[in-house]
Amino acid sequence: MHLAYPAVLAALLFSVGVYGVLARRNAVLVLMSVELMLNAVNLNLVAFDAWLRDALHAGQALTLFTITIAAAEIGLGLAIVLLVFRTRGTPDIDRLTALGDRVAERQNSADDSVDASKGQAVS
Amino acid sequence: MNTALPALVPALPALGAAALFATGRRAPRFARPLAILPVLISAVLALVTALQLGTGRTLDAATRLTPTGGPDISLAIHLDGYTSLITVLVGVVATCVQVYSTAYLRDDPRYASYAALVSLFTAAMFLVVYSGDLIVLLVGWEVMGICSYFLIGHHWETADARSASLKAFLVTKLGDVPFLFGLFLLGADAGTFRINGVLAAAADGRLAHPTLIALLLLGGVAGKSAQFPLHTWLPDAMAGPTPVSALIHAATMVAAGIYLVARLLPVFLLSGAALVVLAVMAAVTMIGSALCALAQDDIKRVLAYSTVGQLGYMAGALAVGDREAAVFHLVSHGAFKALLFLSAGVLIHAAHTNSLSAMSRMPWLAERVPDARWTLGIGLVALVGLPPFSGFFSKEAVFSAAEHATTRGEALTNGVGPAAGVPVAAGWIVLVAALLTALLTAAYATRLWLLAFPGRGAVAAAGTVVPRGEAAEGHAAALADTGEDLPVAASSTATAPSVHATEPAAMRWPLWVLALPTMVFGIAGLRPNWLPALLDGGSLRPSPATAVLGTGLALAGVLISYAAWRTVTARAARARAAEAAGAAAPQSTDAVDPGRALLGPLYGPAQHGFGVDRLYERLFVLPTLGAARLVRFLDREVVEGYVQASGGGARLLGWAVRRAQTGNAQTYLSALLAGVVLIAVFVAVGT
Amino acid sequence: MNAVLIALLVLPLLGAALTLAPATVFGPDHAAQEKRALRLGALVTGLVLVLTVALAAGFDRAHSSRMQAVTDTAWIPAIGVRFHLGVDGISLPLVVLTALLTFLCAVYSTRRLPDGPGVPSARAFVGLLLLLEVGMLATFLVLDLLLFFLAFEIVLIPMYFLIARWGSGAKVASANRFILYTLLGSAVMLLGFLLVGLNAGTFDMTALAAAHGHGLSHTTQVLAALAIGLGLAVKAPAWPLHSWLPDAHTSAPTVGSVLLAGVLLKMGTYGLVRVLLPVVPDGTATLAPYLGALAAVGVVYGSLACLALARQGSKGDLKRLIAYSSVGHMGFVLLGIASLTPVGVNGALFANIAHGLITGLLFFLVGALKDRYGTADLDTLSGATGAALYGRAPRIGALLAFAAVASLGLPGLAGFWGEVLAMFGAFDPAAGLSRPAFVTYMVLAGLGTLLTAAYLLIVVRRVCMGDPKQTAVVADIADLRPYEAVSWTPLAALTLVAGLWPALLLGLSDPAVKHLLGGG
Amino acid sequence: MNILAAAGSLAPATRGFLSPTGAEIVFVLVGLAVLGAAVISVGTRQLVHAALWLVVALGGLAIEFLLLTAEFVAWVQVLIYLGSVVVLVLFGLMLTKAPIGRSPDADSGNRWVALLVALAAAGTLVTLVVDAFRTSWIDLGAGGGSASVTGASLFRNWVLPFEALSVLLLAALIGAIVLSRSRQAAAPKPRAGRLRTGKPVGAAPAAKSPAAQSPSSERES
Repeated sequence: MHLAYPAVLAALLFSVGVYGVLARRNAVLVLMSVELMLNAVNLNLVAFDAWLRDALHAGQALTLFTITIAAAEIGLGLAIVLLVFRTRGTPDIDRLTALGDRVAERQNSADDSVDASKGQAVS
Repeated sequence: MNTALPALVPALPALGAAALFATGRRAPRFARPLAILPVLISAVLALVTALQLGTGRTLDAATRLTPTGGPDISLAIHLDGYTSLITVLVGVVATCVQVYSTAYLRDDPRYASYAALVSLFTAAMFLVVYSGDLIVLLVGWEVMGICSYFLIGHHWETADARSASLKAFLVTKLGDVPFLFGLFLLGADAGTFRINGVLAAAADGRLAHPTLIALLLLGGVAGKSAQFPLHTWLPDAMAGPTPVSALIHAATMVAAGIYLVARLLPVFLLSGAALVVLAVMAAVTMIGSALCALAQDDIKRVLAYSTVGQLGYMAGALAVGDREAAVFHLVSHGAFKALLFLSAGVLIHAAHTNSLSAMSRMPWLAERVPDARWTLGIGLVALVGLPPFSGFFSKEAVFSAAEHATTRGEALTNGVGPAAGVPVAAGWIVLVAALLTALLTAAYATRLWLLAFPGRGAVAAAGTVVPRGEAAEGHAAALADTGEDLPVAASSTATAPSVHATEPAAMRWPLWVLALPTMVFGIAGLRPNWLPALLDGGSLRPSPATAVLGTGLALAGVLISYAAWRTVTARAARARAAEAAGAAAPQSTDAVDPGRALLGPLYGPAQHGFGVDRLYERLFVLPTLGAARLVRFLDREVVEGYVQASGGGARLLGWAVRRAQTGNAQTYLSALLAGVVLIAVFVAVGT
Repeated sequence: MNAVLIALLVLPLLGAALTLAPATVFGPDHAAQEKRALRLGALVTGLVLVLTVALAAGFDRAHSSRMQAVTDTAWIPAIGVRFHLGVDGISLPLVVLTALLTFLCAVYSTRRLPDGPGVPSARAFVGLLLLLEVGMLATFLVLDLLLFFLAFEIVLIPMYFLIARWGSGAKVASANRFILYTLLGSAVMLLGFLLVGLNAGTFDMTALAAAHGHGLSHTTQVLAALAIGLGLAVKAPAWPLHSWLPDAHTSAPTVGSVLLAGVLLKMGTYGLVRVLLPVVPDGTATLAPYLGALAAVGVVYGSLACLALARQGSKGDLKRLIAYSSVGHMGFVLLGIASLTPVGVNGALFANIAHGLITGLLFFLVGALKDRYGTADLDTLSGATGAALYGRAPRIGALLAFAAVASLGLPGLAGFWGEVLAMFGAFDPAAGLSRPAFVTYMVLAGLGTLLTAAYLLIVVRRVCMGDPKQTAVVADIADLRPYEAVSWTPLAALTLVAGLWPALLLGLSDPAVKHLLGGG
Repeated sequence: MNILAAAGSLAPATRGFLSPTGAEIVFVLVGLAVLGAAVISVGTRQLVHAALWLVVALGGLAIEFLLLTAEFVAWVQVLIYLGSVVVLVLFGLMLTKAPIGRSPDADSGNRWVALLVALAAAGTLVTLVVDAFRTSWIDLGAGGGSASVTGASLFRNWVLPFEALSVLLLAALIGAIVLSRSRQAAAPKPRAGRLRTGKPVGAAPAAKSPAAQSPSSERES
């Protein structure tokens, strides 16, 4: 079999995962997209393991690794999402902007009016 | 003949000036000797140097003043006939002026600084005449300018002295800027600033563009010698004390320009165009200033315009290539014009007013100052150019030079340059203008005489007489309106002018010292023929045709002016008689002025110098002030704007970066991944 | 001899360090401390002056193009920075001028220190003054690019505090503007130095000058010339980059103004001559016409700005006017340098020293007037007809007239030779520079001299002349005080001596400039 | 499985894209299915459907593993991913009260940028991969993926890493438990209020008096 097929498929799958992570509003869906990305990686690992005919079968061992870690990660991820849901009341990511510079936005509008009038270098 | 003597001549007055500046305030009683002695000794030394040099010899000596990276500048001395003649003139006039000033400004608080500045001026004039290096000449040239600025502004309490001094310096400085560029051109082409080097380069034809050089030098000469475009400062410079006008604005500083052109005549002879420009400039100056002199009421302004006119004569002589005639007229004019100014000073000192119309109402003035009356007469006769005084011979020399130049190849260049170099047009322009000016000069000279010393009969007819006693008290009023130059401090204690209280000796005998050369210089110079030998050897004897024509015109001028004066006084007498009978309104008192009758419609503009001042005001002063306002705006708005904008720009940048902190994790991640992809692409493409 | 140079730097540093000592060291009570601190300042600066005069006396005038009294030890070997001091025909006059001006300022401030609310102690003043002197002397003595930059920066801090704490008017704002503007400029200059140093492999000025730009490609030379030129143009205010100068001078104290105008501006032009001309000659040749254009415009712009300030009713401040006149005069210096000819550069260096002396004197006089009248505003000072200083304080009036006349470039005084040689240099620029452009710059500069004469004489008319009967702002003002006479007469005397005997300076700088331009 | 491998090795010379073997065709078809499922799972508005489409995608992937003769890994994939992970996700959806029906705002405002980045990443990766592995072929015949072979290699040289893995799993387990505890200790204060009234903790409140009502409802949220 031509190695390009699994490689291309993995790449596309990975990109779909990326889209999912960046575009989805709900945190759980983001975690699902992460799963997709991990699976793309697994496909690559297996394909290359088969291509290199590795004696150690490192590819497949690593795939097992990723699968277990993915499981652990999804467990923890969901725990965190639950916690967020319980405290913020919403799992949506784009409402969780506590670290943003919101304070700055309010002050900016105040600054702009002052700047226009004074125009003096900050002394 | 060692060079110690000529080196001392400029040095002594300079040291005198330094001493005066130092001790002026602390030991005023040393002021007088410190003022007179140095200039007297240097005058004697100048005479000795001249005699030692003898005729027909030149002496050159130089030591390097400083390296410049290009042509060196050297302290050089160049002695020849011209320097001898002019240094003696300067020495004599400067000594007379210093002596005269001791009496004229006897109780002026700032006499010490005045005397110091006059000595410094004399030193600068000596430096200009003796210097063999153009840049050192420029040093003397501009030190004279600054001394004239300070001296004109001596009475800085009065408003017009303040503005006249500023105007004098700025107009001469305006002339000096192109003058400096002319020196650069000369220095660059000749490879040195030494005058001999420059003249040698002119002879070998190494000067790339002589016309440009000549015109640039003419700029400086016009400024310094008050020729047509830049003459407006001289009449206003009369705001300075009279001895200053006698020394600086009659004999020496204004002559420096003529001396320089005479010294560099070979350069001027290389370009016909420059000579024509000089001729036109001289002609316009002569005629314009003569007309203005006819219409002035202030005696000093009449003499100032007369000086501008006589300088026009010298410039005309140079335009036709005869520097001998120019310097001959320069020396004789120096003598009789200084005489005129000093006697006018005595007149003003006695009458406490400058204005001629006021003097015309003071019949007692004649006996009050007999010396001044005689010397003023001698001076005016020399000015008009009637034989046998020096004025006649020097003016005839100019006429004959002009007449020779009217036919091609005949110009009297006396071997200085190619006779054909002088264009015929220059000859005709100078000749016609000179003759016309001779007529006008005679007219205003006679007018001055008639107004200054009215005969008994004429005054009675003219009307109100200013009694002698009243003159003393009324002088304050006269002083105020005519800006009279008497020192303010000395005003109140003038003694009631009685008949026998003539002027102090110190003001009288310099007049006679100066009257001597005015009368004798012409004859003495030409009879034993030592003057031409001293100069370039060309014969300065008046040619019969121009002599007759010139003298005739002069006499005509005198008669015309006298006739006009008679008719005017007769008409005033009739009007007086009618008014006594109560029929007509009282006539204005100054109807006696013949000038108004002669000039007619020209009287108004002539009185104000034909509006040249207003023209310059509009052409140069207003645009400069406008530019200044524009620069002030530019600086506050545009250049400042960039600085403020850079501050604002930095803050704007900060604000923009701040907006990127949206708080949404996904935007950060997108930016991160976009960056990764870009880097991957660059790495893939780059390698 | 090289010990003298090190002593020149170490002495003021020790003095400055001494002022950090606790106040009690200086005396029991506040007044005694102040007096003793100021006397320490005068003593140290006096000693430095004596050292510089000794250096000048020992200087071998015949070989003034060779670096003398050289100390050359490695300092930061990692980046090849060497502690390299030396003095030649170009830097010697500037070193002596710096020492003289600082000493005169110290003497002047022993009796006339700006006091008032919130003004720190005299000890701090003396400390900053000595630190300033270290920076200034180091700039002229150092022969290593990075050390030059270091000295260039040391000067800014004390001057900032002098303006911000001892100044008057909007002192903090103008001090900020001064330090930010100059820092930005010198940051760009540092980039230029690094570009040159890294490409040429060494930061040593003498080595770079000897190479005369061989190791550097044309583009690096142009870039380096641009960067270094920009930084230095900010310091010697070239026309568009000058807007920090008027504010700094208006609010600086008298002593600050004298040193700012007398020495700090020279560091910029000295940098142009010492670094730009020999190290990146091709780059400078390409930039010379633009530098010449900026200089010519600077001359006319400066004088027109002064004319606008000098006129009646324009509420012009006298110190601001003198600051703009410095922009005009430095325009001549830059024009001389831009001509790249020995004549031009000699003229530029001479004008540097002359401007230092004359503008130093002018700022002293204006400072004294400001102390006496309480304001430097020309309109309040002169009223309708003028302040009649000739009558009220004749000696100060005479000195002001002398300084104004020297400043307008009267031949026979120091101001003339610099300007005339700079214009003569521009009249006939180096090969490869466009002659018509430089001749127009010369004509503009000539017009500038006329405008300079105009505004200076207007100032003399409005300050020195005037109707004595006009009611004055302050009834009777004291004439020249002894300490003022002591600190001003050297400047007037030197202006006269340099004017009458220009070979005193040109003899020194001519061989050095020919060596610098000729290269090799 | 080895027949296929042998067939693969027999005709090495005539390989090329244009003559795909059977396995490749199946691989591509299943790949397309997986890709489609993934796109739908990422794009759909209904959250639960997204999870279910994820199942389809992962299942397809398991088939791909089989095609790549990685038999053991395929089953592990099915077992763990399909079995536990997706179930966990579904639980997650339910616990966070995700809307059952079509929810309009499934995608955040950032989606166009996300699409752009994803496409750019896809483009780059695909060109890179195709360019790098155009001439490389997998020799499927080796049959290396069977449980016995994988098991042998795992227990021969991958024992230690797996032990470490087990520790990691334990940590994850404890972490998940700690995180998702419903904060009993967090609400002692209101309960203290009840103690003063003397009623035993947790007794079923027979009479719903307002005072009692507020603490209990508080306990539930």
